[in-house]
Amino acid sequence: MNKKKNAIRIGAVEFRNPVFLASGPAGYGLEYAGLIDLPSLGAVVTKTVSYSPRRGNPGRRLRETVSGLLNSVGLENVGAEEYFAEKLPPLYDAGVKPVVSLAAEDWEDYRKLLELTARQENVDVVELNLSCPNVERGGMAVGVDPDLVRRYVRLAKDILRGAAVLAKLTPNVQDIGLLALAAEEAGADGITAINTVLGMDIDTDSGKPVFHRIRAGLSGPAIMPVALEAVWRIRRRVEIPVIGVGGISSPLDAEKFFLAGATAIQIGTAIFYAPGLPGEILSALEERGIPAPINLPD
Amino acid sequence: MNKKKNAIRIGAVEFRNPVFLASGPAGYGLEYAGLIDLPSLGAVVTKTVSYSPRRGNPGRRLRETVSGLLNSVGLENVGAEEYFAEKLPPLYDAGVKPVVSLAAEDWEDYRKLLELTARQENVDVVELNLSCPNVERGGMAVGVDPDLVRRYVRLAKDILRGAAVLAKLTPNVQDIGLLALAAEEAGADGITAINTVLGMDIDTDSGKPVFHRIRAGLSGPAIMPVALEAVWRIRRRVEIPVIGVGGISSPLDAEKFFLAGATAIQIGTAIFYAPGLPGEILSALEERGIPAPINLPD
Amino acid sequence: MNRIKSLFRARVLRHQVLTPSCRLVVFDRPAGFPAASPGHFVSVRVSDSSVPLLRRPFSILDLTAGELILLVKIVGRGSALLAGANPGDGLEIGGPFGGTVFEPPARGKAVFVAGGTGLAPAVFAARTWNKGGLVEEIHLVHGASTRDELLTGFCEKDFSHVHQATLDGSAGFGGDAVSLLEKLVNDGVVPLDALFSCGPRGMIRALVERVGSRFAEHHASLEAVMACGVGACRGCTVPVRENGETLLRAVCSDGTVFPAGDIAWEEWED
Amino acid sequence: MNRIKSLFRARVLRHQVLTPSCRLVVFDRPAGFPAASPGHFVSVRVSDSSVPLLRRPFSILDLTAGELILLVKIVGRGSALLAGANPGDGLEIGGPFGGTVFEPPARGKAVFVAGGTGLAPAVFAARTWNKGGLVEEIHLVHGASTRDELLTGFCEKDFSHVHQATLDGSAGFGGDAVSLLEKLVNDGVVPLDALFSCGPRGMIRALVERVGSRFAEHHASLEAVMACGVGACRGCTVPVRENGETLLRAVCSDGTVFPAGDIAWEEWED
Ligand SMILES: Cc1cc2nc3c(=O)[nH]c(=O)nc-3n(C[C@H](O)[C@H](O)[C@H](O)COP(=O)(O)OP(=O)(O)OC[C@H]3O[C@@H](n4cnc5c(N)ncnc54)[C@H](O)[C@@H]3O)c2cc1C
Ligand SMILES: Cc1cc2nc3c(=O)[nH]c(=O)nc-3n(C[C@H](O)[C@H](O)[C@H](O)COP(=O)(O)OP(=O)(O)OC[C@H]3O[C@@H](n4cnc5c(N)ncnc54)[C@H](O)[C@@H]3O)c2cc1C
Ligand SMILES: Cc1cc2nc3c(=O)[nH]c(=O)nc-3n(C[C@H](O)[C@H](O)[C@H](O)COP(=O)(O)O)c2cc1C
Ligand SMILES: Cc1cc2nc3c(=O)[nH]c(=O)nc-3n(C[C@H](O)[C@H](O)[C@H](O)COP(=O)(O)O)c2cc1C
Ligand code: FES
Ligand code: FES
Repeated sequence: MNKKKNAIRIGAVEFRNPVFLASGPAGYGLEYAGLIDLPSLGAVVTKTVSYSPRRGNPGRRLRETVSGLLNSVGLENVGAEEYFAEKLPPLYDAGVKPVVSLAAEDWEDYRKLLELTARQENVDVVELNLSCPNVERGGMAVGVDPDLVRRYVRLAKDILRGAAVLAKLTPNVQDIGLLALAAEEAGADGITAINTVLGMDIDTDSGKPVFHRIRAGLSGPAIMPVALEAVWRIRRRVEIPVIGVGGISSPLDAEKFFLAGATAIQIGTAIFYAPGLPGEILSALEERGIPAPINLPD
Repeated sequence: MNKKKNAIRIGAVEFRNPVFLASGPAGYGLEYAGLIDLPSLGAVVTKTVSYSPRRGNPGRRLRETVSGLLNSVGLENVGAEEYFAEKLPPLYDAGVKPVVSLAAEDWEDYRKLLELTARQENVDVVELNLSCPNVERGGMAVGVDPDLVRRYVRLAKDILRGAAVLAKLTPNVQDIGLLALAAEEAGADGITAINTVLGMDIDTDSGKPVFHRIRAGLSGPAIMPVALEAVWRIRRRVEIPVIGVGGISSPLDAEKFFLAGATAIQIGTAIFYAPGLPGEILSALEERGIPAPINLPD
Repeated sequence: MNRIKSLFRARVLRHQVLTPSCRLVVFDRPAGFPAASPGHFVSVRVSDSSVPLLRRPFSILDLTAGELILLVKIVGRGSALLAGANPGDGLEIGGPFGGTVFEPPARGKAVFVAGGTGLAPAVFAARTWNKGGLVEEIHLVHGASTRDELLTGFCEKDFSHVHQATLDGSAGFGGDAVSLLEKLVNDGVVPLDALFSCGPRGMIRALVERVGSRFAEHHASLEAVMACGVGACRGCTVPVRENGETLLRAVCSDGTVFPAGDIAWEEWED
Repeated sequence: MNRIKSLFRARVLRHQVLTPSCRLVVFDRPAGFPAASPGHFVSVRVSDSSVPLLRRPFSILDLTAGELILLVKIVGRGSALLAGANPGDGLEIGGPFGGTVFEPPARGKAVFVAGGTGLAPAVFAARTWNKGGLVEEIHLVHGASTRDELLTGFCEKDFSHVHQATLDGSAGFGGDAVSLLEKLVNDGVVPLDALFSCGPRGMIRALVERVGSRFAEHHASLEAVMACGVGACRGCTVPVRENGETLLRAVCSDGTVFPAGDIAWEEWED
């Protein structure tokens, strides 16, 4: 078996294959070690970290919908310092390829976060989460504005000299292609799409919104057609690699994203109920190779 | 049993209850006569008609997704003239309350359509479909632009003197609340939300997009949390009634839309697999009344 | 208003396994279930969840005083759920649906070409017409990939002649049903009055292009993905030529049976 | 890297119906399934579709050389699917999960208060500790709404004393389990060394507020909606006071067992 057959490249970084875990569901990575063969994956995007630790949102954080999941975790994380000291090194030790996900909060914290990241050895690829719907500042507020996307991506490229920078975008806009273009113009090495879709639920027993922050982010199989459309659209707007994420729940789904033009895919919600899925997708790719993208205009 | 208990009012129009069929899935209405007790409903919104007949889209028009349905019917319709002559009168004869759904195409056709509509007796409520994702002109292109929404609604109010005008909006924007506000400012009597969510699918056998127009509109249980969020948001932005539609597939779902502040609800995709649902929702309302909206700020 | 009730709860009585992938599912005919004709179909809610979402259309294979019989080939989740329903289970069924049906042949002689489960309407036609004394000679040309997939053992008596083809030649004629029919026509074995076909689109198209014109008439029962089943949603359209125009017709309510020669194959993308 | 495998396929061996809504589901213990302690749980994929989406967490009621036993109360679709799995069916199971467990009481005397299916970890604790000779006196206080819902007939022998309560007074003490415990404490019937509780949040809170302080220690096994079950997603957090701070702890990996007195009830919205 040719080990390099399915290797891919984003910026200057090579990944052993194009099957990643999405940021968030898999935590810092090793929590899933008993359930998923992490070193076999192209990468594990770790849960987004911010400069300072974040407590995340109070109240309920999860709610199932029909074939979907609403979450309002709110970027709970240990903060970048503890992350780089405690969470990241064991991943390298375990032979897992990490992608570091960074939260864009306000400009100053963001700069400090980038500077801290730049001082780490080994961090050769980061994903900028410009799209979390579950926080007050930063997050989606950045990801909906092309100018802000440009500024945030540019600062990352400036400070993280040499590292590949992925911009993770939100679908809660009229044209995600515009945001992708802005990221590309600012030097992004790849686009990750999509983050969760804005949604909400109401508890009919209590007669109140389920979540403290009322809105939450929808993920899972329910949103797959939305994510696929986003990847198709972005692919036809930018030259840089697109990493597809959103509702992938079968090897056939993965195939669709490659056909739409994704260079790699990420699996999020599906690992909750089907931890075997990444392995199944890898086997399918091993057997048939990465499907060539469809060559059609928008 | 108090027959009027669940009556609602939108503009000057009274409906016997707040359970409607959504535009499109039920066609011109009577096709469903054997499956749904149509006169028992608050209203049937008939499939959108345009000034001239439309052939609709070639190729595949339907595709199931996980708990959802993509459609690319493309506003096939017999044209307003035949509609008013042939399709609408039998609804009145059958005791069904129709809401006439009109397609906003280009400005001149739109004006002619409104003038033709204004000449009809009995048409006391129309829904402007400003949001179909499956057509080249009009449709969603209008519904994403507050200025166009304002112009289109105003023209309808001007020409259809006295009739209640509902503006049906698309969720494929950053803030549907802004569009609702524009419609209200222009004199709309109600907002219908949401039309389908943009999505796509790829056929892995043929290795091509499923639909001729590539993109299609996603409906069904998968999108319910998105529709609920839209209704919640619009309710807190405008004073006029909001009619909730999108993925409603159980009496509990319906309850959530009323709690979010909907004055009425529409059922679309669910009638394909559960034609009994409207009746179940009516029974639940009959028993427990219309749930009072949650009184919480945005 | 058309007040004919068309939504029922039907109880599974029994199954009959025909091939590894096909079985007959026999329902108790629900009270009030209307009469039906060959080409009519029902749509079955196969799951009580939204996966799969849509009801699934199945042609009526037979409708007797007490029973409603479907022929189910397992091709995906929906058909597997239906095929797996246990005796005693109640399923929601809509129908009978369909606007046009197979009409008995004017001169009493009919040839059916059935690909796979396209056999269902053929059997229903044969039984209905035999019962009514409406047909004197009725041929069935039935093709399958291999001997194991031939649908036999429950309907031979319904036809005056059964001609079988397998792609791998493991039984009957070696080749597809269309080639077999060609041969039967060339050999003068079948009457050329009326051809009735049902099965995959590709088969019907090949029939039209290769032998259809040899018959005085050719009626085809088509399939398309359906949502409503009653002509409302316009989701199941196929292009059909009528009076020089190509119109998009709904398979569920304008069909399922169309004059095969009128189908605008070149415009029928899928 | 922690390479303990925690994903298995488990075959249902049999069921035992306990009450109209509750049953024991007995699985063949999968090869390689690790040892577990009271308070550990498994998460079960109850459907092969995405409805319901998430696996469902269930406490381990017993784990023997050959069997894994769950106590399942039917409250919705997921639990109904699990309760309806047939002997022979194989289900995907993750586990054993959980960071903290019920530790045997230092002085060998324990009181368990179990609301509803909170009985499962209590039974597992009793069996484990009895087997290990780690406990000499072990009380069970078990409440249900009515006599029919009392979970009896399979675990009385595991406890030295069983105290039952029904809300409607149809069996045992008339009232809830908390009130019964209050009475038992007041009457000096139960030892005050160690209280262990599992059940609905409201019950545990009432225990803490009304009788918890009478015990030397009180450990509670909590429930929360879970997605990953392994501490990754941070979806199942509860507010717990530690060193003067209120931290959000994951029930699945920081729990399921917490010092009951440390739970910050006033901050626990749901
Ligand atoms: C009028 C009509 C009569 C039919 N009669 C029979 C019959 O007698 N016996 C029989 O076995 N099959 C019959 N079919 C086909 C049957 O409906 C499909 O095989 C079934 O819907 C597939 O469902 P699935 O979930 O198992 O497969 P899927 O996994 O959903 O798909 C497998 C294939 O079935 C097709 N399909 C899916 N959904 C539909 C739908 N709503 N309508 C039509 N096709 C669909 C897909 O395009 C795909 O090619 C008929 C179809 C039509 C339209
Ligand atoms: C650590 C733990 C141990 C448990 N042990 C048992 C046990 O031994 N026996 C038993 O019968 N039940 C136990 N439960 C509860 C059991 O998980 C729920 O009853 C079950 O998940 C409900 O699923 P459903 O689809 O039937 O109900 P639903 O219709 O989904 O919901 C019914 C109720 O169950 C809750 N629920 C739904 N999904 C989850 C989830 N993923 N995690 C937790 N709660 C959920 C909902 O909040 C709701 O109140 C335990 C829960 C946890 C967290
Ligand atoms: C519980 C949960 C937590 C998440 N946390 C993050 C996060 O920290 N950073 C991020 O960029 N995306 C986060 N996401 C979004 C996912 O990475 C992914 O973009 C989204 O869920 C769609 O993919 P899926 O449907 O495969 O889950 C989270 C998703 C879930 C369900
Ligand atoms: C097959 C189909 C056809 C539709 N046609 C129309 C239409 O003609 N006009 C319109 O305003 N909306 C149309 N819609 C959108 C629905 O009215 C509704 O807004 C949407 O499907 C979401 O609701 P649902 O999830 O309950 O279906 C159509 C939807 C479907 C599935
Ligand atoms: S399935 Fe709806 S028109 Fe045919
Ligand atoms: S369920 Fe994911 S952290 Fe507990």
